[in-house]
Amino acid sequence: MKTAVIVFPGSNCDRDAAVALERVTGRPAAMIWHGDSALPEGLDLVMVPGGFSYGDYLRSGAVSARSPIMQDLVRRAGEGLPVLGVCNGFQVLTEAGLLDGALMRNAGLRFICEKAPLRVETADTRFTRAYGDRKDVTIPIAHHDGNFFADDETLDRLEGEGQVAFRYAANPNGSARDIAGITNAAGNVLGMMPHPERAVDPALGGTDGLGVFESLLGGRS
Amino acid sequence: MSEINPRYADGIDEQVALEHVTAEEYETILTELGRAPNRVELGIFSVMWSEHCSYKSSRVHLAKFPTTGERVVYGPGENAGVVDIDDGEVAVFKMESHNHPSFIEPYQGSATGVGGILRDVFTMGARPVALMNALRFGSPDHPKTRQLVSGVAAGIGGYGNCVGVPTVGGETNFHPGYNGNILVNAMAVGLAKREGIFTAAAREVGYPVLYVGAKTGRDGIHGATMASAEFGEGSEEKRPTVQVGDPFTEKKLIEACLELMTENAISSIQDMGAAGLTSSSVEMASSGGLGIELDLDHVPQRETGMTAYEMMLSESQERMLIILKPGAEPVAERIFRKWDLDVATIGRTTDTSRLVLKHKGEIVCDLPLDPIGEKAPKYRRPYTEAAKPAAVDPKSIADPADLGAALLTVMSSPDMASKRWIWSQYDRHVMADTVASSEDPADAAIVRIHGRDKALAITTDCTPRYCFADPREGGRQAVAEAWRNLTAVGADPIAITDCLNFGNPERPEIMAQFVGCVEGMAEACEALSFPVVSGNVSLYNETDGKAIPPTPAVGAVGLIPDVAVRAGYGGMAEDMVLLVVGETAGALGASIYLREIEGREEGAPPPVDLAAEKRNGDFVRAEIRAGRAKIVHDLSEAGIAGAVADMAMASGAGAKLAYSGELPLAAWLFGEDQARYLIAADETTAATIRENAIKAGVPVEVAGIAGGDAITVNGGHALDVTRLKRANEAWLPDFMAGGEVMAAE
Amino acid sequence: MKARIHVYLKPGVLDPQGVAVATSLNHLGFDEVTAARQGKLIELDLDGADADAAQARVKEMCDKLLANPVIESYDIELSA
Amino acid sequence: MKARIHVYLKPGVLDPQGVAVATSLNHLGFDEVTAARQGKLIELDLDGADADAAQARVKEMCDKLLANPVIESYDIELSA
Ligand SMILES: Nc1ncnc2c1ncn2[C@@H]1O[C@H](COP(=O)(O)OP(=O)(O)O)[C@@H](O)[C@H]1O
Ligand SMILES: [Mg+2]
Repeated sequence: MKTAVIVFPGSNCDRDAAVALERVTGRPAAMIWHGDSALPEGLDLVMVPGGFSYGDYLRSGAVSARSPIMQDLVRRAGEGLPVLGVCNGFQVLTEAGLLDGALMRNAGLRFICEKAPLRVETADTRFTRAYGDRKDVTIPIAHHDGNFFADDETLDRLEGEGQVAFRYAANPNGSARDIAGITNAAGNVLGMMPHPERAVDPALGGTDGLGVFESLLGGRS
Repeated sequence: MSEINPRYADGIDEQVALEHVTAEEYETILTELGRAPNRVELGIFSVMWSEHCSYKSSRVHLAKFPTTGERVVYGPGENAGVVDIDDGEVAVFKMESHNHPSFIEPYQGSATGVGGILRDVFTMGARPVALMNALRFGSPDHPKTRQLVSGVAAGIGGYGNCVGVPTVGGETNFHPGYNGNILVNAMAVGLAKREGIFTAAAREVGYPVLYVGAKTGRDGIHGATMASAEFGEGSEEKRPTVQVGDPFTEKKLIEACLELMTENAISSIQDMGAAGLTSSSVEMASSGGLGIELDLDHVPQRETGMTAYEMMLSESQERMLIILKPGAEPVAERIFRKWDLDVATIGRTTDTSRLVLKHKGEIVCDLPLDPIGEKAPKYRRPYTEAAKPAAVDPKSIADPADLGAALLTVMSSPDMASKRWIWSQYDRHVMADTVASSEDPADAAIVRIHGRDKALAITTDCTPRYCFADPREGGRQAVAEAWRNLTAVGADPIAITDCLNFGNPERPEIMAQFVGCVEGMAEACEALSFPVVSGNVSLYNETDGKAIPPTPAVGAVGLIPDVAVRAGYGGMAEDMVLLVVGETAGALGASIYLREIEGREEGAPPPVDLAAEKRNGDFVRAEIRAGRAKIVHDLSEAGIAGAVADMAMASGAGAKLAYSGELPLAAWLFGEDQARYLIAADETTAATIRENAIKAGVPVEVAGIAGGDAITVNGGHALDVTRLKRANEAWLPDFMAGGEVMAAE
Repeated sequence: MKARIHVYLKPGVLDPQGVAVATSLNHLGFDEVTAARQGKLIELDLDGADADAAQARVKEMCDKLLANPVIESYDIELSA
Repeated sequence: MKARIHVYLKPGVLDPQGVAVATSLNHLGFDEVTAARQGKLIELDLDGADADAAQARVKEMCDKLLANPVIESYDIELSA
């Protein structure tokens, strides 16, 4: 499986993402600079990593969403290329219009770094199928702007179409309807605030994030 | 009196001179120069001879620290200490204070403190991999405390999280002694290849001097200059003294510098910290025995009309000075442009041993470097040691009716309560190598070396109560506890950095605290083969003649050869035996128990027996390495009771403590005797550990058995673990919710 | 020319910062505060002197970058 | 009554957000933007109808909570 990680100035989970991808796929991920204009051909997954791209200035993800590589990413996502945005990556994908809603300041106004118990809301996506019957997983969160917002109509649609991939078991940040991660309508783009790439190594306390990557490989965890 | 005439030049008069340096120092300048300094030159002397840059009150005492050792690659004198961690790799670390700025503006002050200490580490070619922070706030009752806690935590998190370096641990105390002067000490740890280390000393003549990073503004220009006539035009508003940090620029600066470091382009490199362009250029040139010439017109500037004085004294953040190898300019420019950072060649090295500055075609400064650096003032300030307080006789302390209630009170007191409210704002896991951090039951943070099985153990420690009661003993204890913390997770302690926070050294009783602590630390470092490789001194932490408690914070680093073989204090389970390693004498002087339960802050601190410390620690480490001791906690504040409470809360299990010796129960439970550890192990393993201890001549005692839902003592005094945990977790959030606190940025 | 842009959260979008401001002010004894909202103030220095053209360009900047239409609205004031 | 408060960084204080906004607008082709500054916009709903009294109270709110006098300045607009 051929994967790539987009690197913005201020990305800081890019290496973590690459390590996780290599661990799961056995192949190093290509690191793609935000200023490039095109993604390589033949990719099976693009990951938009966490961090503070452009310092989160103005709005989290706003400036990165307008960088050159994103135009190609939007185009390729439209053609069905799987895209996984984690944390800041989720923010970038909403700002780029690939996913619905917006991520606002946490309701408690503070940065939160905690282990978050989650519910796998639908195992019927290409990012969650490896979880199978497993509903409860714990994946760490670390963000300041993870408070998912969309209007009621959009939320109803997301829920109705099975686009809510993960929910918080104990809402940490005020997200509408406890939403922690959503997919696009076509199901090839997932954005989530929790960091699955931080939960793939038993030595670091937990492997509940593996399912996201294994799902993409087509396996079961 | 000097013969030099005129005594003053460039519009400087006696008053302006005294705003910069002391009368005596001004005479020295006249003598050294043979003429009156101009304003730029006076400004340069003023910052270079400040306590902060020259260490004029502390230098003679810092020399007492042992600074060499088998693993020491670079000790004090570089931007950060460097120690060997095998396989051609080194760990690079240092701790620094940002006390005053954090009191004025807690968010930006603490944020820029983190930024500064990170630069000290990556300047040396190391990728920063961990941050720690040691915080001391005033009394929770003080009206400013809540806002300061909120701002400092948000600032540290705001900077570290954005830069993408995990903040893995630290410590937080509250005491009225810090009401007017909080302490914000930040430590950074980095990793590098041994042959990939960069230093600051200029080596060759005629090499280009490169300025990189953020533009220079009028940030934080020396307070002493505020009243000077140079700022004639312009309002108060034009002169912010607080620097604003830009972690995004810092992140880019880290990546760009580390990238350039792989290009064989850098001759030497230095961050611009306190006194910015002045101290970086002076230090680079003088440590290499060369001179340096800068053309300030080329300095990237954020504001218009900046004077030479302002540029040289600006403390704008996120800037570095690099001496390039000739011809390397294009590669440097390419890399810094790619990262959207300013880059400019602003001068070159010379063989004159002078600092020469040009601005708008004129020479605005021409100073010999020797007097600025080598000949900086060095004071042997007088000191008078206070009488040592008497030891507290454990038998004089009556047992309370309910020890369980006392334990609950102690564990939910401000110093002992969980600091989750603070550290949950820190990204502890970015970089994906954090094995143990604030949330984990371990006495030191553990950060795996990327791609390997080995790991660093990191801790910060200091017990200001002890230092106040007896500086020497307190200094020894701070080092001993740091060493014990590293040992308790199974690490080989390597070396320390420090941040020596004290009051006004011109007062003999304060100077005595400083000298006592330093000498005590030095003794402990010597005895434990635990050298000092870097550090920082922060003096004048006092308000209205009231000094802070002496606070020599110690930051320590150790090596765990195989991260799978380590210890923590979670996982205590039914029927495990609790062993106390080390001798319990019931030392309650200056203890948490005495303060929280008896309302007294008095008595001699626990004595530190360095030989016992070493023997007991080496024993425990060997038991961890042998795979027998897996659940280990060092005994420190609140003694056996505090450690059992921690283990119980981390494990969700109770413990039945039993004691039938001579000491009153409270002294046995809460005494803070040093050189001790608590180990929990199944019965068979515990028996082996016990036998081994006896064979090794290490005191060992069975303190009880794990089990149940409560902590009990001799069958009574039950304290439910769930209740304990709730109270321990609740104090800080409840305190913070008790008043209005705005989002800090 | 200068542009001053106010970026507001749309009605119906929960504003945690605004809520915190109101609560904190009430705590401090400012009981007359019944609600608060927090938005952004962006000031731009612009080359060129044609106000109409500038208005159109700044609107484009807002739509493309400065405001997120999912949650925010904005207004623009130009001055010489 | 309503109060609209603009909170600015004082001149000379580094404004990383403003710099990022200007750079990003330039990248997007808005070359006419020569500088940007970012501040806060706070809107308050207030009980009571006396504008002078309100002005004084809102000033007190700014000094006590809404602006950080070390790095920020502010202005206040009241409307009915
Ligand atoms: N308390 C101390 N113990 C050991 N070394 C110290 C101590 N204080 C300062 N040093 C050393 O003195 C040098 C100068 O320190 P400092 O001015 O704080 O560094 P920087 O210029 O990077 O801010 C450093 O090498 C530092 O490690
Ligand atoms: Mg330095």
